Amino acid sequence: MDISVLTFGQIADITGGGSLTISNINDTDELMRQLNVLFPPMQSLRYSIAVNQKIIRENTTLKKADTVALLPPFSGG
Amino acid sequence: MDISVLTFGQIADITGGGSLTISNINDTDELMRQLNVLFPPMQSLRYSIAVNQKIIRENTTLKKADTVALLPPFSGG
Amino acid sequence: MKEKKKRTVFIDGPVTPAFIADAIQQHSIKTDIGAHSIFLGQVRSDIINKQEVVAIEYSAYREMAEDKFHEIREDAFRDFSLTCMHLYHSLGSVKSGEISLFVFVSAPHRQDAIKACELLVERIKKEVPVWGKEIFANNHYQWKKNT
Amino acid sequence: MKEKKKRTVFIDGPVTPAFIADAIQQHSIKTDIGAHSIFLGQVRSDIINKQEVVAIEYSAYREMAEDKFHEIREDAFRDFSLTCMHLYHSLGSVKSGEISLFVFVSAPHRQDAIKACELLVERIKKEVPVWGKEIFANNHYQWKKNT
Repeated sequence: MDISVLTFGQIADITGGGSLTISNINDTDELMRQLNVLFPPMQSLRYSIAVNQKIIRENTTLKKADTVALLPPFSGG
Repeated sequence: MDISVLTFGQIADITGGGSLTISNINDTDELMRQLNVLFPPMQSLRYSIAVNQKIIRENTTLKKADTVALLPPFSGG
Repeated sequence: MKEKKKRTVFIDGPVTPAFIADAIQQHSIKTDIGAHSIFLGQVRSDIINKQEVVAIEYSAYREMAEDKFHEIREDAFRDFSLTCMHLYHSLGSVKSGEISLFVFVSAPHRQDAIKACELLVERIKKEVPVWGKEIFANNHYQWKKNT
Repeated sequence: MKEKKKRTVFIDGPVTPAFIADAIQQHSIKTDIGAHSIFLGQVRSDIINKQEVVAIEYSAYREMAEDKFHEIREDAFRDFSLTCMHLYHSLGSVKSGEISLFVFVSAPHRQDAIKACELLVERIKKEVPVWGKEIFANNHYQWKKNT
């Protein structure tokens, strides 16, 4: 299954833009493994994953219409 | 000894103005007794006494040049 | 950059939004500031015995009040890492809906600004000899009580 | 009088002192307000590796951020007695000395306004998906870290 992924901040710098499509993944653990292969600097980054705008704390199964976002530590204000 | 006394807020209403002179007093306890005689409503009022702009907590001897002020509870802001 | 000089706190009548904007604007050149914490006291039109407060008339024991503001100010500079601090209190008549107290604290970091501002407001209410006379629509009045 | 509708928090570029003055002015008709507590985040020109920060460029995960602002807002209305609350955050470039965050809380009594404002600032910094890119004079940049 292909999942489109939104990226922000430092992660968007690494992945080269605001969104990307990751293929052949069914859950967020698989997504993270793919990201580490495609973008090795991601391995040393701390970030959260939001699925449909909610931050998830453990491995989460993904459906095709899900909105996945990679969120580096917030620095607003 | 005559002492001039500054009054504020509700106390100025009772004494009829911003300052008054109280005669024949040597300390702040005597001042309070005189005030209670001259202005009976003062008996039921809560107020602080400042001598030279410092609030005093116990009976204080007065010198002629002292500035005495009667301060009802503050309500600034 | 600490401003420690004694300054006049009292202003005649209300603190206007334009005055506040100007005070904020003047801090854009102080680029070590990361946070401003501002408190504004606004005159509330309380209903007391069916009468509405239309204004508060402020008076002060001015010399003692200026000294006390100065002391409170010095204590805040000692206890927090602040860039600057401005305190303004109205004297005379301030209508309901208008502003009578303006506490403005600026610091490199937010915790210093926020904590100092909160403490300043509490101390000003409690320790500064200022009195508010609540004026009702029918021209009667009562002396305000702080809670 | 509680304002609970979802509103746009983000504004393009800095929050100006005139905008703040206007927001304050609009509250003079709400005469049940006794206290305003305001927090302003200002861009600091930190020196990092001998390079001065000249601006911060803000970006956000906008949909999620608006939802989070809404949630934080609702929580504050639930937990404190507030008359109204306005939150504004910059997107895009904000120069050092300019203001990027404006939290404005109004209440009948000061403790509600002050405590709510402090909590809102902490939650906004921690929970809202916004990122600041610190731009140096030589056009290099680094991603801001909140403390």
